[in-house]
Amino acid sequence: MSTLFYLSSLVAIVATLMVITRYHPIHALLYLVVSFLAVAMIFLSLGAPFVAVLEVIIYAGAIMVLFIFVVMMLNLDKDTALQEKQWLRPRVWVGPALLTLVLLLEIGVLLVRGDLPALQLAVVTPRQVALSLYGEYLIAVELAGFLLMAGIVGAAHIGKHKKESLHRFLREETDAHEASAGDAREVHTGDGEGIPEKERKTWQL
Amino acid sequence: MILVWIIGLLLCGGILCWLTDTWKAGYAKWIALASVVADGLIISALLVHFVTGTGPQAVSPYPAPQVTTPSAEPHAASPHAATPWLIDYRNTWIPSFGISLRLSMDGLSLILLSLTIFLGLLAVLSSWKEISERTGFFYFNLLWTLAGIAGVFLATDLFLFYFFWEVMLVPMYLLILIWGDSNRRYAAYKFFLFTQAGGLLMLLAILALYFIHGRQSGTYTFDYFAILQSTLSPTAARWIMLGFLAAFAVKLPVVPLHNWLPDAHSEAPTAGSIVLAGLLLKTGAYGIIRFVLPFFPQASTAIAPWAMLAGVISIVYGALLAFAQTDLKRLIAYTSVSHMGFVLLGIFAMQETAMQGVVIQLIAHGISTGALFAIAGMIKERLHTRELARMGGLQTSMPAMGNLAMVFAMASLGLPLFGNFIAEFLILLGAFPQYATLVVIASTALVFSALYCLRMMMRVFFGPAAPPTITPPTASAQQDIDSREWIILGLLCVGIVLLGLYPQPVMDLAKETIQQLTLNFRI
Amino acid sequence: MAVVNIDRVLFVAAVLFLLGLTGVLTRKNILFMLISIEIMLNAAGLAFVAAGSKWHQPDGQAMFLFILAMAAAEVSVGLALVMQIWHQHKTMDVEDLNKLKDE
Amino acid sequence: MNELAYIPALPLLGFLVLALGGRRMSQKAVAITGAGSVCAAALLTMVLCGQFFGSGAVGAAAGHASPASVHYDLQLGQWFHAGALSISFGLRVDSLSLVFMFIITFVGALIHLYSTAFMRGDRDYARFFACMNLFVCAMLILVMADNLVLLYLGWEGVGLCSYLLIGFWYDSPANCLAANKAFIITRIGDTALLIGLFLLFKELATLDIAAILRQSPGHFRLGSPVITLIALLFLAGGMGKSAQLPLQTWLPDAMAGPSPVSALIHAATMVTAGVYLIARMHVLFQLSPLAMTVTAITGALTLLVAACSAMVQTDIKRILAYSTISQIGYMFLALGVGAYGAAIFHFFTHAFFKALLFLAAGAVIESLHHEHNIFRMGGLKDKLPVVYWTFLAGAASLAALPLVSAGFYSKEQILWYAWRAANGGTALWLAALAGAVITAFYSTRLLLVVFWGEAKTSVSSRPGRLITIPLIILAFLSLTAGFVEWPHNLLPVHLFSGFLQSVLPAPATRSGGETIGQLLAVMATLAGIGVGYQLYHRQPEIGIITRWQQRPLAAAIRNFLFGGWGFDRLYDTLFVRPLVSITRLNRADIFDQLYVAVVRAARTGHRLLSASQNGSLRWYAVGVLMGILFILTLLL
Repeated sequence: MSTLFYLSSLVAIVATLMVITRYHPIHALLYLVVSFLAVAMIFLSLGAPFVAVLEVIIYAGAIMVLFIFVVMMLNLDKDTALQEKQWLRPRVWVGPALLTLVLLLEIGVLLVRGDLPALQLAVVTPRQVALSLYGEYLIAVELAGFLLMAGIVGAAHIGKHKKESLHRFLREETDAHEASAGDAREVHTGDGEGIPEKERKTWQL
Repeated sequence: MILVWIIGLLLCGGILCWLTDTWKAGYAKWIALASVVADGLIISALLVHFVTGTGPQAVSPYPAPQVTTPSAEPHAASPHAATPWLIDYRNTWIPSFGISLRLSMDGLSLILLSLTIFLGLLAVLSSWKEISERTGFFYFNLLWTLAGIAGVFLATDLFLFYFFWEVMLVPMYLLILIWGDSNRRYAAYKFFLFTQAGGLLMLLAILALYFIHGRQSGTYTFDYFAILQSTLSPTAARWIMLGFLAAFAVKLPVVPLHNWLPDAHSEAPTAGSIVLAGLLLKTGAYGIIRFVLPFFPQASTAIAPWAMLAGVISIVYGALLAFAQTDLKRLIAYTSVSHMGFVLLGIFAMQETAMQGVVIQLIAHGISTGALFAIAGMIKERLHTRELARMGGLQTSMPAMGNLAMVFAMASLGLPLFGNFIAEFLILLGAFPQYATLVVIASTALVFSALYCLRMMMRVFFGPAAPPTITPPTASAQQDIDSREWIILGLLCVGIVLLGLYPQPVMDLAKETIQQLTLNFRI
Repeated sequence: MAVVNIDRVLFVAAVLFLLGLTGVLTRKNILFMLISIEIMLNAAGLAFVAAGSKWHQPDGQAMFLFILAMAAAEVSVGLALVMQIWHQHKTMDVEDLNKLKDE
Repeated sequence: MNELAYIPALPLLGFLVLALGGRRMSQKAVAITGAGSVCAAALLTMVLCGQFFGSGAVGAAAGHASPASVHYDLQLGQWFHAGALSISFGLRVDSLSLVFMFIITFVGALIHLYSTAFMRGDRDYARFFACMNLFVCAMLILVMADNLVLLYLGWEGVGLCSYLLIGFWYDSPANCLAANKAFIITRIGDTALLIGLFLLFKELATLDIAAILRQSPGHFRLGSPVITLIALLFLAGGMGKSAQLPLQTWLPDAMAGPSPVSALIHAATMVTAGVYLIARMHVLFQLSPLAMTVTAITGALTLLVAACSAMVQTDIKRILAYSTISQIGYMFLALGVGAYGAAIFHFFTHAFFKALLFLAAGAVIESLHHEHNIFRMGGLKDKLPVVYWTFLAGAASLAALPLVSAGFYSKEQILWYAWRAANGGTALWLAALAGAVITAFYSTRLLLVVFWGEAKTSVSSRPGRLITIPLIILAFLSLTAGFVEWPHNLLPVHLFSGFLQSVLPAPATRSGGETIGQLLAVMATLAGIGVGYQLYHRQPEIGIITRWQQRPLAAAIRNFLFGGWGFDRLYDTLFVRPLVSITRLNRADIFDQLYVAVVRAARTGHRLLSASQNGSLRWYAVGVLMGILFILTLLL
C-alpha cells in the first residue's frame, strides 16, 4: 500500500506542478484532473474509499466540467495562452516561489520535529461517515446545504448577462468622471432615470 | 423623585420633539420650550423653597450601616453632622454591579441646575429662527444635552455620573456636526475626541475606585457617599485623581488641553455655543469640586500649586489669544479659556472665599459668555459672517444691540456691578494670602481682558461701517434686535446685574457645601 | 499494517497546498487563480482525511465533505464572477480589477 | 440722613430712564431728565452742606480742631460676604467727601446745563446724557463709599463712563482708539489698586475705610516694606486715573470726546480721583515716607513734563489736557509733602477754572466749525466777548494771577508747602516754581493766540444763553473761590483748611520765608505772562518763534515736547508692538500644533498602511503568506 501512496503522491505533485505552469487553460485543467485522480488514489491508500470516490466524481468530474464550460464559454484560446506566457516571467514567479519554498521547509521541519507515529491503516467505511454526518454533524450538513443554495443563487444572479454595473459607492465616482468627460454614454444614475426599461429592471434586482 | 422629574421632562421632551417633527414641523420648538419652562418652574419652586429658608429637610445621604466603616480618615466628614444635601433620591438600577439610580442635590447642584435651565431656555429661544432644517432632531439633541448636564450636576452614583457625562457629550457632538458652520466636521470630531479621551480616563479612574473600594469594604458599589469613605494609598490616590482631573481639565478647559474649545464654540450653532460655554464647561469645574477634592484631599493639596499655575497660564494665555483673533466667536471662545482659568485658580486655592468666588464665576461666566455668543449669533444671522474685518459701525444700525453688547463686554472684563467682578475679586482675594505671585500674574488678566473686550467692541460696533463691497447692507443687516432677542438679552442682562449687586443668595446656597469642603483642607 | 508515516502524508498535503499557493501568487489570470485555490482546498482535504485515518474516525472524511461542498459553492460563484469580469472588463488580469482600492 | 442715598440715586435714576427709554424721548425730555437729575443732586448736596455746617462741624474754622470728625453714615444693605470678608453698600460722608461731592454735583450740574445746548442736534443725545448721568453717579459713589470695594466700583464705573464718552463719536476709529487707550491705561493702575486691596485685606482683614484708617497705625510699623508696597500700589492706582507719570499718555488723546466730557471728566472730577484716593488713605501714606517721597517726585516730574508739552501744543484742547496733567501734578506734589488740604484746595479751585476753560474752548471750537488749531483762530476778542472774558478769568486762574484769581491762592499754598513742609525741599519747590512760570507762559500764549490778533477763521455761530450762563458762573467762581483760604501772612481766613481739618491733618512745616516765597511765586507768574506777552503779542510778526523753529535742534526739542516727551512712542515699541506681534504670531494657537502633530502622525501611519492596500489581490496573498511565515518562524 505504501508504494501506492508514494507513487500517487508523486503523480499528484508533478501534475499539480504542471497545472500551475501551463499557459493554456485547457492544458492546466487536464493536468488538474490528473492531480485530483492521484489524490483520490492517496485517499484510497489511506483507507478512505468513500472520499476517494467523491473526489473523482465531484472534483474531477463536476467541478472540472464547470471550469471547462467557462473556458469554452469565454472562448479562451491561443491569445490567452500567449498572454499567459508574457505574464509568467521569472521576475514574477521567483519571489513567491522562494517564499513558499521557505514555508515548505518550515513545515517540513515542524513535521519532522513532531515525530509523529506511523499510520495504522484501517478502512473507515462510508457507513461510518454517513452516521457521523447525520449524527453529530447534522447542523453542519444543513449549513453546507445553505451554503450550496447560496452558491447557486449567487452564481445565478452574478452570472446574469448584463451591462456594466458598479457598486453605488463606485458609481458616484464614475458618474463624476463621465459627467466631466461629457460622455453621452448612458450612465446609471441614482434614481434609475434615464435608463432603458430593461436595464432598470436588472438594476432593481 | 422631583430630581428624576427634572431630568425626565427634558428627556421625554426631546423624544417628543423628534417624533412630532415628522408629523408636523412647527411643533418641535414649542414642545422644547414647554418642557424647559416646566423644568424652570420646578427649579424656581425649589429655589424659592430653599432660598427663603423653609430650610433644608434633614436628608442624610450617608449609606446604610453596612457601608459605614469606623473611619479614621481625616477627610471623611462625620455622617451625622449637618449635611449640605437638600434632596436625596435613590433607586436600584443594576444591583448586581452596585449601580444605583441615585440623584442628590445640594446648594451647589441647585445653583448650577438653575443656570442650566435658565441658559437652556435661552438656547431654545435663540435657535427659534436660526434652525430651519430637521428642527425636531435639533431640539431632541439640545434637550438631551441639557438633560445630560442636569444629570451630571445631580448624579451621586459614579456610574450614573459617567452615563450622564456621555449623554451630554454625544448630542452636543451631533449639534455641532449637523447644524454647525462651514468647518463643522473638523470641530465636531475635535470636540468629541478631546472630551472622549478625557472621559475614558475618568471611566478608568471610576473603575479603579470601584474595585479598590470593593476590595476594602467587600461591597462593590458605585455610590458616591460610600466611596467617599474609602481610604486610598497615596500613590493610588494620585493616579486616580489624575484620571478624574484629565476629564475635568479637558472640559474646563485648562490650557494645553483647550484646543477643542475655540473650534467647537465657533462652529456650533448659537444654541450650541451657549450651552457649550455656559454649561458644558461648568461640568468640569463641578466635577473637580464634587469629586476630585473630596475623594483625594491629600493628593489634590499636593497638586494644588501646579493646578493653580495651570489656571494662571490659562488666564493669561487665553486672554492673549482672544486679543489676536479675527473671528468673533473664536474671540469669545478664548475669553472662556481665560475665565475658566480663574475657576481653576479659585478651586485649588482651597479657601472659602475663593470657592465662593468660583461658584459666582461659574454662573457669571455662563451668563456673560452665553450672552456674547447669543449676540454673535444674532450678528451672524444678519451679516452672515463671523469675521471682525467684515463688521464695524453696527452701533449706528443696531444701537440697542450695541448697548447690550457693551454691557456684556463690560461684564466680561470684570467691571464691578456685574457678577464677574464679584467672582474674580473673591477668587483673587481668597487666593492672595497663600499664592501672592500667582494672583498678581492672574490680575494682569484684568488688563488683558480689557484689551480684548474693547477691541471686540471697537471692531464690531464702533468705527466706520464695513464697506458695502465686503458686507452688503441688506435690509436684514440693518435690523436692530426684535422682541424675542430683547427677551433673551434682557433676561441675561438682568441676571448678570442681579448677580453683581446681590450675589448673597447664591453664596448662601453654596455655603454649606463649600464649608464642608474647605473643612477638609483647614490646616 | 504500518503503511506510511502520518508526517509523509501531511508533507504531501503541504506540498500540494504550497503549489496551489504558488499558483495563486504567480498567476495573474483570475481563472488560474481559481484553479490554484481548488488545489489548495484539495490539499487541505487531504490533510483532514489523513488526520481522520490516523485516529480511525469518520470526522476527517466528514470535514472533507464540507470542504467539498464549500469548494463547489465557491467555484460556482467564482466562475460566475469570472464570466462577469470577462464581459465587463474584457480582461482576466486581476491587477486591473482594483477599483475598490482606497485612492 | 437718608437723603444721602438720593444724591447718587438721582443721577442713577436719570441714567436708567435715559438708557431704557431715551431713544423714544424727545430731546427736550432727555435734557430735562439728564440735566434735571444732576441739578437735583446738586441741590441736595447743598442742603447736605448746609446741614453739615449747621451741625457745627466747622467749629474748626476758628482754629479749634473738633474732637471727633463729623460724618454721616448710611448703610444701604449687605452687598456680599464670604469667609472673613464682608462688604456692604455703605455711604460715609465727611468733609473731604463733601468737597468732592460739591464739585461733582455743582460743576456737574453746570456742565450738564451747558451740554443741553452744546450737544443739541446730536444723533445720540440720549446716550450722551445717560453716560453723563451714570458718570456722576459713579463718581459720587467713589467719593461716598465707606469701603474700598464700593470705592473700586465707583472707580471702575467712572472709567467706564470715561471710555464711553471719549468714544462717544464712534464713527471715527481714532476716537475709539483714544477711548480704548484711556480705559486700558487706567486699567493698569486699577489692577495695581486691586492688588493693593488684596494686600491690605491680607494684613488687616477688613476693607472698611474707617477701620483701615483706625487700625493701620497700630498694625504697621512706620516705613515697613508691606505698608510701603500697599501705598505704592495705591499710588499706582492714582497715577493711572489721574494721568500721572508714567501713565499720563491717555489724557491728551482723551480729548477726542465732546468738550463737556473733557470739562467734567477729564478736568474737574474723574482725573482727580487719584488725589481723592490718596487723601482718603493718607494714613497709609503717612506710614511710609518712601511712598510719600515717590508721590511728591511723581507730582513734581509730571507737572514739569506736562507743562513743557503744553507749551508747544497747537490743539486748544490738548493744551488744556496737558495743563490738567500738570495741575494734577501739583496736587500730587502737595499730597507727597503731606499738604493734603492744599491738594484738595487746589482740586477745588482747579475744578472751576479748568472746567471753565474746557467749556469755553468747546464754545470756541463750536463757533469755528470744529476748528481745534489755535493758530487758525485769533481775533475772537470782539466776536465772542462773553467767551473771551470768561476765558480770561479761567486763564488768569490757571496762571495763578496774584490776589485776584482763585488759582493763585491754591497754587501759592502748594508752592509754600513744597518748600517748607517737613517732607518738602528746595528741589521740589524749584520744580513747582518752574512749573508755575511755564504755566503762566502757556496760559498767556493760549489766550493771546486764540482771542487776540487777527481773525483767521470766520465765526459761524454764537453761543446761546445756556452756554454762557454756566461760563459766567464758573468764571465768577474761578476768580473768587480762592478767598476762602488766605496765606497765613496776609489774612487769617482759613475756612477751607478748617473745614477739612477733621479729616486731613495739617503738615508739619518749618517756619519762615513765607513772604519771600510768595514774592518769588508772584514773580514767576508775572515772568511767565511777560514772556508770553512778549513772544505772542508784541512781536508775532517778527516771528521769533518761527525762526526758532527753523533751527534743527529747537525743532527737534519742540517735536519731542509736542509728542509728549515720546512716551507714546516708547510704550508703543516697548509694550504695544511686541504684544501685538506676539499675539499675531500666535493667533493660530501654538498648542494646536501639538495636536496637529498627533493628527499628522496618525495620518502618516494611515498612509503607510494604506499604501499596502494597493488593490492587488496577489499582493494581499503575499501578505497572508508573510504572516504565516512570520508566525511559523516564531513557532520554530
